[in-house]
Amino acid sequence: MLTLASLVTLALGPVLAGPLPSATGSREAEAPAVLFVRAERVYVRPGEVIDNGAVLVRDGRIVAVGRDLVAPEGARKLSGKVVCAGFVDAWSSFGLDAGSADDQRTSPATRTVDALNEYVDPRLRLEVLGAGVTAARLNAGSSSREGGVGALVRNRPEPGADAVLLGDCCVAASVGLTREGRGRDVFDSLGEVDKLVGSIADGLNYLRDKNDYKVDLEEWRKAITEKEAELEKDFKKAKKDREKDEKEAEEKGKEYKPKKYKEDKKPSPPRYDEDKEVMARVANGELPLVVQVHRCAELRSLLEGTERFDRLRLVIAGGSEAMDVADELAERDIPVIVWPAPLGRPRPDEFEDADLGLAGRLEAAGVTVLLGTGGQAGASRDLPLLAALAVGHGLTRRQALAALTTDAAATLDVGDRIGSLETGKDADLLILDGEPLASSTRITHVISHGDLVVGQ
Amino acid sequence: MSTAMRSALAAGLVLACSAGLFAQEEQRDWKIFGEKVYTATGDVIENGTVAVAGGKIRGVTGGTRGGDGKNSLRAAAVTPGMVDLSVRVGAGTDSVEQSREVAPDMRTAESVDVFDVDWDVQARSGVTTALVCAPDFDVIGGLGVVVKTAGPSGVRARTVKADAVLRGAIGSQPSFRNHPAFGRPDDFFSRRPTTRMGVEWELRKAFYDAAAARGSDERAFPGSDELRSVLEGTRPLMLQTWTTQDIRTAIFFKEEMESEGLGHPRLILDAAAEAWKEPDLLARSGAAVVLPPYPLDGRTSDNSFMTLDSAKLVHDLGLPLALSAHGSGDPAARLDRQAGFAMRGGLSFEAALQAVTIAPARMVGVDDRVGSIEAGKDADLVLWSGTPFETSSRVIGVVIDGRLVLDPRPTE
Amino acid sequence: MISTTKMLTTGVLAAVLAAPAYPAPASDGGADTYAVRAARMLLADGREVEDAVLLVEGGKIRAAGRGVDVPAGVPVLEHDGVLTAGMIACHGYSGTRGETGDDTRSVLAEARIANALDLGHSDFANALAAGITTLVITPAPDNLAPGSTAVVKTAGGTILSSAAHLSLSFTDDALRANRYPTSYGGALAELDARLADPSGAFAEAVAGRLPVLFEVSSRDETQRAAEFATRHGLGGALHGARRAGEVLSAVQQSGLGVIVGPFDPGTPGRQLDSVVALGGARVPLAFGLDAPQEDGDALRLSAAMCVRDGLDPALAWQGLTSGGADIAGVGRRVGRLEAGLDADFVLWSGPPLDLTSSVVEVYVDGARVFGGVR
Amino acid sequence: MTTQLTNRAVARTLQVTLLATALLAPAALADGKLAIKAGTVITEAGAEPIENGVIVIENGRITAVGADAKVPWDAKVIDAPEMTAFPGFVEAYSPRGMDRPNENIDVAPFLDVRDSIDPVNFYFEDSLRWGVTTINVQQGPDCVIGGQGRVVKPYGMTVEAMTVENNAGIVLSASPKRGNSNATQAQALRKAFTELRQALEELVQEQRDGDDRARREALYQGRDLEGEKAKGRAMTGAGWTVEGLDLVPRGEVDEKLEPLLALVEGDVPAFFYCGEPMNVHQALEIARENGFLARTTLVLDASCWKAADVIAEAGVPVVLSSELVDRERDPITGEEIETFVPGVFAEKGVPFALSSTNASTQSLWYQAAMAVGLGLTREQAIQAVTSTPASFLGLGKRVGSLEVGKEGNVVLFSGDPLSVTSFVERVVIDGEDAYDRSTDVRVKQLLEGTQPPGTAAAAELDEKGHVHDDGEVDTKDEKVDKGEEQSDDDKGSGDDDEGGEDQ
Repeated sequence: MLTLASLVTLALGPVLAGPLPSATGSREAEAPAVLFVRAERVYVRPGEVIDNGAVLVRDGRIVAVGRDLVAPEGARKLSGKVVCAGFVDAWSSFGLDAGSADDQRTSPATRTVDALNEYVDPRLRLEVLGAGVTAARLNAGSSSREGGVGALVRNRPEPGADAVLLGDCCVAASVGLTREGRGRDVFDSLGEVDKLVGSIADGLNYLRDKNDYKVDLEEWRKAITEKEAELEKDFKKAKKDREKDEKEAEEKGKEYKPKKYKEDKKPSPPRYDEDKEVMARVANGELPLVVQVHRCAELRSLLEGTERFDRLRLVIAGGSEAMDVADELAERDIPVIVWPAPLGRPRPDEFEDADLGLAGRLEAAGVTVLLGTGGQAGASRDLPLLAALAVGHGLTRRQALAALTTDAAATLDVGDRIGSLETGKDADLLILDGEPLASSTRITHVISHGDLVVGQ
Repeated sequence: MSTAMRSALAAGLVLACSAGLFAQEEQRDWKIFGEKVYTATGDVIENGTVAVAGGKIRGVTGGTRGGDGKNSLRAAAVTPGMVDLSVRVGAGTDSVEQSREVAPDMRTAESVDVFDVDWDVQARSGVTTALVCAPDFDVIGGLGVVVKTAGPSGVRARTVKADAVLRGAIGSQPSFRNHPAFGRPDDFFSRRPTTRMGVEWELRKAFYDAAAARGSDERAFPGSDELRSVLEGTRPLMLQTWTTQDIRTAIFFKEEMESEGLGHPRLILDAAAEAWKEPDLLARSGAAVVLPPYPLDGRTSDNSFMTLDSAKLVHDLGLPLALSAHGSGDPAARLDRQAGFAMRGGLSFEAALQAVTIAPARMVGVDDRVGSIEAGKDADLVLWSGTPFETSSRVIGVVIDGRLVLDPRPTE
Repeated sequence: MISTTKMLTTGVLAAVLAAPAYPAPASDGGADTYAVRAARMLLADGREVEDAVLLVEGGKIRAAGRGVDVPAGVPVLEHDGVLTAGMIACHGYSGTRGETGDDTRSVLAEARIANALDLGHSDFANALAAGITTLVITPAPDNLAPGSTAVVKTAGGTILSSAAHLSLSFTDDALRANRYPTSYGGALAELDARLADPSGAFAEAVAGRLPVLFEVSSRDETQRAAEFATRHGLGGALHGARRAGEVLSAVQQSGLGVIVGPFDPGTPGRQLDSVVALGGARVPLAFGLDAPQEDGDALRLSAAMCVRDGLDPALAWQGLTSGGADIAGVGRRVGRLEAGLDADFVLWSGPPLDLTSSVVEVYVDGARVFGGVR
Repeated sequence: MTTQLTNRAVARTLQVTLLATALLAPAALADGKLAIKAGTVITEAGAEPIENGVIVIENGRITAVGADAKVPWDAKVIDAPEMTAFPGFVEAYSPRGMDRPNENIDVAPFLDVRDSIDPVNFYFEDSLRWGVTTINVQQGPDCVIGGQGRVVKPYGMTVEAMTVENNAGIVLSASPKRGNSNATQAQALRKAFTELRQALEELVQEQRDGDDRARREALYQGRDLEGEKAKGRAMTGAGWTVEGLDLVPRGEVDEKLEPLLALVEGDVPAFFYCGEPMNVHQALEIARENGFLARTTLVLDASCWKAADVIAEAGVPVVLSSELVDRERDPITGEEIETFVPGVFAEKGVPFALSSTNASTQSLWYQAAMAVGLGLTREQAIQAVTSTPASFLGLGKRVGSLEVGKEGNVVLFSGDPLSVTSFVERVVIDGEDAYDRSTDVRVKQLLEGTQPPGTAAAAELDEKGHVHDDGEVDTKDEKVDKGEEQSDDDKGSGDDDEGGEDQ
């Protein structure tokens, strides 16, 4: 098969290319189930480092982390200066079908997992993996007013069953974006905020109605069973009465009319609505709501509008002017996903005041900062560079690293799976020849779910 | 296979392929065995082996077995590399000088994009030599160039014959963008012909002016020399003529030049879809004919209708006949398929083979280098899985200037 | 020590107050002679010197390197970081307010963008903040010969060259359906004619006094331009050649340099590989910025992306400083920390190619024009 | 564009001729006997050709095949010693032959192509011309869930006369209908089945509540309860079932839902269209969840070869697009990569059928021949246009080969059916002499350009000289495109972000 053959050859392309850490094809990916990684510095989590430690990986999971571990028989031994958790792009579209990512007609029930493109060229995936980005948050309709349910997806050379870490890691929405060239229009954008708040409220009511229905139904059942028992009991009598009445009627030559039967109407359930089903989970805090919003006006009214939903877990994406509300964000513990890219001019209104210092200033104000590549296809590969740029503009290294690992994982509900090097977690980790995020540092190996996917 | 190879290179060794994919020393000596070797000019050689060295054909020997060394290739049949005179690849709108409707001095070679991926498609489909002309937005668009479809990444390095033909067009295409000037003309399209009559007039006027400029510098104009080279018969004039009235225009033009004693243009009628309509006129003109790709339902460009037996008809008139695929990448419409269609229309295999090899080579005067399997010619060869042009066989190997462009050997 | 720093600050303060539009050159500022001692100094050739001193006098560099002895009484400014020459961005439209050319005629060789610049425009402050002290301002490639480029400083309003290159566009942007030429062939014919019997800027170019900036895009355009340069023996640089690395032989033959970038996040690896290939073949490199469409920080980001994909950091740094200056024809004024050159330098918190490092202070003509919150 | 023009034009003419044949048809031995004596008889894929074979057809069915088959004394005889007899070709999926193949209602399983099939559509006449004798006409793929298709033969003046099998399946599309993205398309598909389920459950609930209330009323009124008897039938379904549906009279299920219910219960085949490989995953998942995977045939765009492994694993058959070779740009180098699609599926052992192109002259015989050229064995290729599609349509016992008991659909070729120089000379459908090339105006015109005077085709060709009918405009656009195309290619092959696009 001309091309089947060719694709294999192609997959090896980057190997020869050199610059990127050499890629191993799927063959090595199935390599030994046991990996033993030794490093001068093991970043268990930002701020928690084990010197001259090691990580033991078995069947895709981290089974031991510590200073005095010994490599078990037949374990594949790897070593480097630094080992840390793989990076998470909290705002990406890599591996997501482009049409679905930009779709403006999505609704909360739209599922990102239905739009994952399994057929992204393996070489492109390896480029991204080689840069250390092992997982990403993808969202269908990420710039639509009502985006769909987002997914936290592991980046694999050949996506398999384990690619999706969490099929519903959030719900996306956006307000005040420039759409079809229509820029700043305060009424439009505030209207969008109201709509969003409204649909959260709908979700909440839907939830209430469902609970109310459960209760009512229970009561009704109880009542009706009692009534029925009653009726059973009185049946003989009822039958007598009936015969009597029938006789009477006959004598009077009248036509017999049975007694009119009455009972309480059975309560009916709320109309099923797939979108409200999702918004109910959002309102109930089961799913974080990631809202792309930039300008101060929209930010304020969004915060105001959502204040009453005490369970809601709000996450801001973008937030160009988030500094104006930093205190409230910090106080309400609302994380902000910052896209630290140098933007030129002219630029869309909502980005007018965006600058690289945002991440640092938000951190200083006590806001949890996450980092992402703004849903720009392919940009995930450059996430570490953008993170470094943010550090260059005031973000602390520690928070930058946390943003790419622990904090991202925690915010998107996969903290128990990835984000740190702890026993029991999935083995998504990087081996580097220097400190993470230093531009001079090279990533020598990348391990995804226990498979050595980059490096020899 | 070759794609695989080349992609791998391109993806991997930027350095290597940057110096041109073919920069690195590679094998150019082959022993190519075919159960049948069709030379196109001589007779068919059973179990022939074509010896290739240094990019040239050294000779063919019959009754051989064929080896399986690292430099031997095998196939059911071997033919010369195919030649397409109307390939329409590598020269886009950016290659047409539309500020003039008559631009004989424009050299298409300057505009050819050798990196156009369609070249690779052409090469792999067995077309090894092609005439490139600018799209026909001008009445006289300039000078076409004959190039190899694969090789060093540079026009000059690929050129077989520069300025091989003067290209012109009759019919609706040179005029369709133009419009009469209403009020103040805001672009030069308002100064250009808007009808077939206008086009026809521009064509004749150009040559009369050129003839008048003979030997007088003040009457000379850009391209007058090129136009005169056509009148002197040293360079063929290739005209796009889809419909029968365009063919008439071309032939009457030729006859007018002759009767006026201005010269003897050598006509190549390109895209002559309706060549079948007026056989006598065509025969009288002795013009060479390049047929457009067979339109599966007869109807084709410029509202012309082409019949399946057109090729047979032109051939039976004794006129030089070439087929072309207009660069179609569709495996069902490439040049080998066109030969198949011609045979479906009644053309003999031998004639079909010549119509895609030696005949077009002769039309543009490159038959000394390509178009047949003869000792001393360029090693441009096509290897087939079965009888060439049969729907149920295909091109499995291609060699251009001795370089393996498509490898017939299994990849494993 | 304290006193020196103080007097320096006051000096510059004076300068700043003196000219609110843009800080004036040091000559009419206070601090005429001073020295900076930096923990590390990165030289143009990529060499790093520990504990080096830069001696500035009258806006010029008097000496730079290790063991430079500072005359008594000369204030010394300590910097616990890296000191480098200011960076140069070799392609862009800063200060043009979007008027980057006039496409009513295809040949405007004599037009000078230098004369149509707003040197006080905020574009320049933006570049300055990113450690860029010199910009090459280029006319847009919408004409065959859109005019000549200018080299300006990002502070002080100094125009280093008002005719740095003759810009020639080999892109299809220069081919319009409403004016001559509409074809590559026509374009070449026109340019060949202009050079056959050259006048004005063309004559300068032929004589080798004026380098040529070749605007190209695809590989065939790159090759066409390179061959044209070789044919006419023109010097200069290519810009926009995204895949120049794949037509390396033609580029090498022409002896032209290549202005690469800017590279946005997500740029196909193919384009970065091309830069790596050029570097590997030692083709002179410089980086373009295309400000204001791109932010000043995009310059370092672009270089960092190339380095990550395998470009020798030393080459990348040269491209951002000395190499760029040479390509812009101002290599004897800026781009190096050498005696006699303008004192345009940057104090970094760390290695400049490391994006985690930040710009602490920027000096142009010896005057501090950015930073100073110490 | 031009092509369609001609088609329509010529269609107009040939309606005339077709009409003629059709009117004769009944007379032409409606349930008579026909014997075909052919120089060569190819009974099915891979079978040894029979020299000087005889095919006897009685009452539309084949009653004898072989060199020594006896010709009934009263049979009409087609004597074709220089021709090759071949089974009629089978088109496994075709959204053609209708006035408009796509409905804009997203979910419309209640529609039936019967209402839009046009018996005198040029497509049928042309299919007949190239020996296609069985066609599964289905709604086009620009839908979420489309209507019901039917299998027809390209012969007969009414849909009923043409029909071989009605309710031949329902079309679903995993690739975005206009205005959708892959995500919203999948959402719409899932929603359709969720709503079906919801509706059924509600029905059952209402029924139950009603019955309970009735019982209580009876108690109250002192009536004796008459026993409940099941009114409907229990729901069967491999994916999911609604328990208690047997309580509901089938009549009460909304007729708009019925076809979908039938699908979930596995009563009708599904033809699931996938426009790109990623769609295959959604299609299979949805088919599996809703229990009709076993009845699903995937209709694939050429690019879907990439999903061949997944398809092989799911064990579903596929109808391939008419593009035998998938051509894609390498996302990194921009080079063109070609893949012979049927070859991939053959290698994976996935049963596949080929489709004819819109260009009539590249009908199934041509596709099969091309496929052989590109790497299939002759047997594989012939199967893919005869017996395999027949089995997809559940007609394996009726069409697809020349065997005793099967329908008398025979194509007579002038030579080897897969040779470029062969023509279809005669076509017999159900034992009726349906087509004879010697009387075919259209082919004569394509071959020699001759047109009988006064036919629409002739008229149109005469117009040719005159400027500015649609045709002319078309040709112009065509060329402009060509130009632009190429300059685009410069970009495409030059640099730009091929990589970016694909991510």
